[in-house]
Amino acid sequence: MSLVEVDEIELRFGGLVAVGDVSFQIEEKNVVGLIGPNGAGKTSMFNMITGFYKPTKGKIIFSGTNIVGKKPSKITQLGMARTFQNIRLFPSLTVRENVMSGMHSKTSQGIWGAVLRTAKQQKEEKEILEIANDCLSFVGIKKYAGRLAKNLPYGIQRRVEIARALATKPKLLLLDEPAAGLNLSERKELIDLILRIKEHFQLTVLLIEHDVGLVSEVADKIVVLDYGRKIAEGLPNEVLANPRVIEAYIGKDDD
Amino acid sequence: MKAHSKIASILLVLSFLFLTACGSGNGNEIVIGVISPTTGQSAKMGQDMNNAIQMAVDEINGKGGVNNKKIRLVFADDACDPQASTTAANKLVSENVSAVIGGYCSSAVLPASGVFNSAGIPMVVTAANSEKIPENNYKNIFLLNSTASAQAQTATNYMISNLKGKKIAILNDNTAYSVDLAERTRDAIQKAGGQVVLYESVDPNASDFNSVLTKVKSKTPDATYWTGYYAAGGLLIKQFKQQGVSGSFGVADGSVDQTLIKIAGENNAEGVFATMSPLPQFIPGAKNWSKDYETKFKQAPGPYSALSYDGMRLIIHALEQAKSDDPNAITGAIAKTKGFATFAGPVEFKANGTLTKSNFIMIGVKNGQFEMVK
Amino acid sequence: MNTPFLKNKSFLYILLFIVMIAIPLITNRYWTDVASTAMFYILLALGLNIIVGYAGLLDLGYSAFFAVGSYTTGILTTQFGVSFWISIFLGAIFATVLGVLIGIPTLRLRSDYLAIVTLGFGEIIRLIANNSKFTGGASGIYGIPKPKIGSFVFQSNVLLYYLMFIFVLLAIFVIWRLGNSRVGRAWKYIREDEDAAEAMGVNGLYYKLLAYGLGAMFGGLAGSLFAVKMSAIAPESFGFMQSAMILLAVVLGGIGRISGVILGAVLVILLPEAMRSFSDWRIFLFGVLLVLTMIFRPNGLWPSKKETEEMDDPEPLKGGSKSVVS
Amino acid sequence: MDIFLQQVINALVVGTFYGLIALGYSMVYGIIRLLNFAHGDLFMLGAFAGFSVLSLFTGQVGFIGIGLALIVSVLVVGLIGLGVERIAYRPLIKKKSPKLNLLITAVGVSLAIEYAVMLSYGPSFRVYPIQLPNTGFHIGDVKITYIQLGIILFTILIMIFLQLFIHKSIYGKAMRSIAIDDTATSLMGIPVHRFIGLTFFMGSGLAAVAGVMDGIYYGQINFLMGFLFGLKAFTAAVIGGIGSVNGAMLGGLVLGIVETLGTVYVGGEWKDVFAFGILILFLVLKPTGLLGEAVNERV
Repeated sequence: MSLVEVDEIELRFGGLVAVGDVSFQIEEKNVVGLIGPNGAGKTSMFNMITGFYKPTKGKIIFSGTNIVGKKPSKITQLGMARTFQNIRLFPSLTVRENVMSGMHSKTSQGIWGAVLRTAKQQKEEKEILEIANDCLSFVGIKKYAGRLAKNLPYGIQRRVEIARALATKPKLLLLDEPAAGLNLSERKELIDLILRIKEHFQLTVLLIEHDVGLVSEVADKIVVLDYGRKIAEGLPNEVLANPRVIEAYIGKDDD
Repeated sequence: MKAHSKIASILLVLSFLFLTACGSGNGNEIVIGVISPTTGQSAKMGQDMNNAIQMAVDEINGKGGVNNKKIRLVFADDACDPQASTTAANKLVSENVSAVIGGYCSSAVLPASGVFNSAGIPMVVTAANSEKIPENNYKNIFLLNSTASAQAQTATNYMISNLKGKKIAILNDNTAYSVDLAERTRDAIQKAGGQVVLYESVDPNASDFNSVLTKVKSKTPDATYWTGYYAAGGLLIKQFKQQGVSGSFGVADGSVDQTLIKIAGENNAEGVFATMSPLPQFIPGAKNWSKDYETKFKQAPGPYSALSYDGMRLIIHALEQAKSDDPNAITGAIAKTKGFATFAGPVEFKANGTLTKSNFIMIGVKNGQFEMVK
Repeated sequence: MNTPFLKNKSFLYILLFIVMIAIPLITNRYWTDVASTAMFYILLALGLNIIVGYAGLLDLGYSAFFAVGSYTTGILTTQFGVSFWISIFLGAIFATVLGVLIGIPTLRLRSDYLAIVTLGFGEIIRLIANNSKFTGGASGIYGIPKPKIGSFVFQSNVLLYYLMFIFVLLAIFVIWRLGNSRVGRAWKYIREDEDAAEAMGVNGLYYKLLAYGLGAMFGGLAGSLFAVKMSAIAPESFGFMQSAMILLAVVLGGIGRISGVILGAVLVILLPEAMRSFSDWRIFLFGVLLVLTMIFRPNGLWPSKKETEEMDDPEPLKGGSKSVVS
Repeated sequence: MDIFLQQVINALVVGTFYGLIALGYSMVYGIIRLLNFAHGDLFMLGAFAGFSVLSLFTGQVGFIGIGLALIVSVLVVGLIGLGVERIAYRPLIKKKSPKLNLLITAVGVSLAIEYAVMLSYGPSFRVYPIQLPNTGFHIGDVKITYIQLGIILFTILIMIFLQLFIHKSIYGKAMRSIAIDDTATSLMGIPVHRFIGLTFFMGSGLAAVAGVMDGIYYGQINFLMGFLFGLKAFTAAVIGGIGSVNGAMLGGLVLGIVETLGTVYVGGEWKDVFAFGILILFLVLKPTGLLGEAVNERV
């Protein structure tokens, strides 16, 4: 059964077609890799699924609902969580506060609860804190919980972002180039982490990556975009052997 | 560490401030409060008033003071702002002043007069003259300047009788003083059988009044009367002449300042008429006083210097009459003033604290100077 | 090392509280008046802090809400004989409604546009107050009665000071609790990065509106108190300068933090009183202070919170290259 | 009808001033996305710089005096504009401070400039030491003075020069590429900060020109004159489409006409309500203005 169905999606900026007529599915509890050379439309695709861009045509069905035109916050509430290509943390808040944001969509207290400190509110606050701590422990950065996000090294910031996404208790986790800027050992740890997440939370993961090697190590399925079109889809080793894919990558390098 | 040392230092500053705040006059002097704008846009007016008040006090102290006591002045800046004005008023009350003099902007005098009223301290207002001040019916607030209705009447008489005007345009600058005067002038003109062909407010911070003046021009008025201040007034006169609007142009006391003529340009300002409370230079008996003032302060007296000087003399007179510096006694003595001589003629007050007789005069611009109109 | 420090701090807060209570008793009318002005500035600054400090929205027309509160109380108590307590309640509601009405179309705008729109809006409110009959026009409203409970009238400055003090304590309590809740965190997420907040499920527009409405409400409350303290109100008190001074109070002490905002408000009121002879320099210095604060201490004068290291999971992590989150 | 035409002439002159100030607003915003709140105060500084120059002359001031006042004012205010960018804005831009901090800084700069002028020239109105004649010519019943004509023609000249400069020189290209991506532009070897500085200098200089012309035309200046004018100019920039040179001029004229018509048909006291009302309407309904291009915000 598929969790996400992308159906003939198109995105135009003025006259420029960034993504054209792309369809694919993400099966539940799979890790799907979305790859392609620079400018292939990966991030645009990603931003459409998460609601940051509105596609000019097509449908995106997420667990039975068409999410085209919905606000990102609404889509997150439906069970989708994302990270950003160029890390978007809340810089002057602590790591713990950063991760607590994930629980926002799963809780409901408003002004009255906050001012009167009702029993229900206190219970929620406790829960938020617990989950945040759990997520921090899971990605292995509990130690940094009291530090400000902006003062941490890049590798740690990446993990904070993943912990924050996990705290939304998503059905689908979208990672936007999580390996960008990481060194070799950090990259290895990241692969471990993605596999652990999949196993532990029984999650579906959509992974955008430039690093084809990394994707082939973790993905169950790969979708390849080039110039905004889908040029291949299938098992990692099949796709990577596909001549069109090789041409897209090598042809690009020759430019 | 840092946080609590910070709080400690705040406490230190606070306690220091309170210490400096204490300390008041001793029994050998009479403390009089002066409230006027010495900062902000009207700072010059306030300084002119303060100088004249100081001059009156220096004179009496030179003669040994009043009731065998010297007078000491305490100055407070109201910055022509209602909020700063209440603080200033409370400051004077804290200094145990016997009486208060000053008050330039009506909007600042209004809240301050409430503070003085509740403290039972008499106040002689020497410039502000909005009708709203007496409407509060405070028994201890006295207005030495005639109020708007008196000025409106003077202006109306001049425009209808002297200029033989029928169609009058009235412009105001949308401040409390100006609107009040404009409304009263409109009513007075209609009562006198004149026709108000245009009644408009302009934004005093703008510099282009051509659109309003084109409107005025289309009504072909016999006279146009401006009730706002001199800065916008000068521009209005200039653009009035540029557009060639019919009839004469007149201004109220807020615009009587040499700068008005400079902004308008001498040629344009020629023949502009004005209603004004008596300036020393127009009063034969005040010529020497003006000279003394200039020697003392190295500048000519301002529009409200003479009134402020007279106001201080009035308070001194009341102190002599009451033979006491008790605020209530002073209030009583001022209220009972009969025929007290001032530059503008004898003064006495109605029950609401305004003058019994208007002191407004007509002046006009001739050869780049304001002169008495015969 | 934490405990004695904490004790010391709360001791100082209690001391501060006692001093605040004692001010009218140990000083004269003048300082009580200054302290009352400081109180109501604290209230205004706390309210604006919700908008600027928590939600990160620059509002340059905050005095509009303050005007709505003032005029509601002024008009209702003088012309309709309504009790102050009802008028302050209505004033707060009107201000909130106005805040929401203005917020719905404008809060979608980019932050810099919002600043100018709020500035223009503040001027519009001032001009309406200045040009309309029902607001008393340019001369405003005077003779506003003091509040009373039964036959007990808050006649003196001292009683009004305590009344304001109570409101300030209430505001601190409410805003502090809000700031440390799910709502308060949502505001801070929006301030830090609106897109990321949206990605975490925070409905940006809703929380911005909430901040705007609540900030407006406190502005309205402060306005009502201002009206009874002054007994006369005029449009001059609600211009851009007023908005700028409140903003300075929020920024100077420590934007986003209650203790900092209170310090800022007290400084903004106290400094000019302490340096009366420099008063022409006041606004110039305030302008320079704003610039210097932003360049050298963007988090204000109040000391920042210390970051803490926590013990946990043995698995050590090797950090990569250090970078700044953009 | 004649009255209406006369009002259109009135509107044109006011609109010219708004447009000139709006140009600088637009240029600075176009390049670094900073709303230079202090821009109106640079206009005021220009008026005061011109005042100081003209005060040096004794007797009748001719065209040489006016020319000198314009040149000195442009240089002085241009340099002050540069200085403001260097001292107040650049440290924050370099630190990548939040936009909120930049805006607050701009408010601070504005207050500091206004009150620095108040401290040095005093709070009251100053009279421009030059009086130009009221003479002009009539078209039907409509009167146009030579000064009005001069102001409009001079502004058209400036506009033509700006158009040529932006479209025919490297500056225009550099400016647009900085607006799109400053890091990439600097990687291409273009001295980004020098171009930003140049933009500030030109924007401030244009404001100074407007300031001197305002002083000569109206004859009276004050340290707070820039606040309202700055706001109006921003409104003009928004109406025309912020970032667009032609838009700024068009916006100025539209605003001038709206204000004048508001004065004629409703009343002078509501003029500013009209101006700010139209600002809010444009920002909400058509934030790109009449001639502006849509700006995509990067996610």
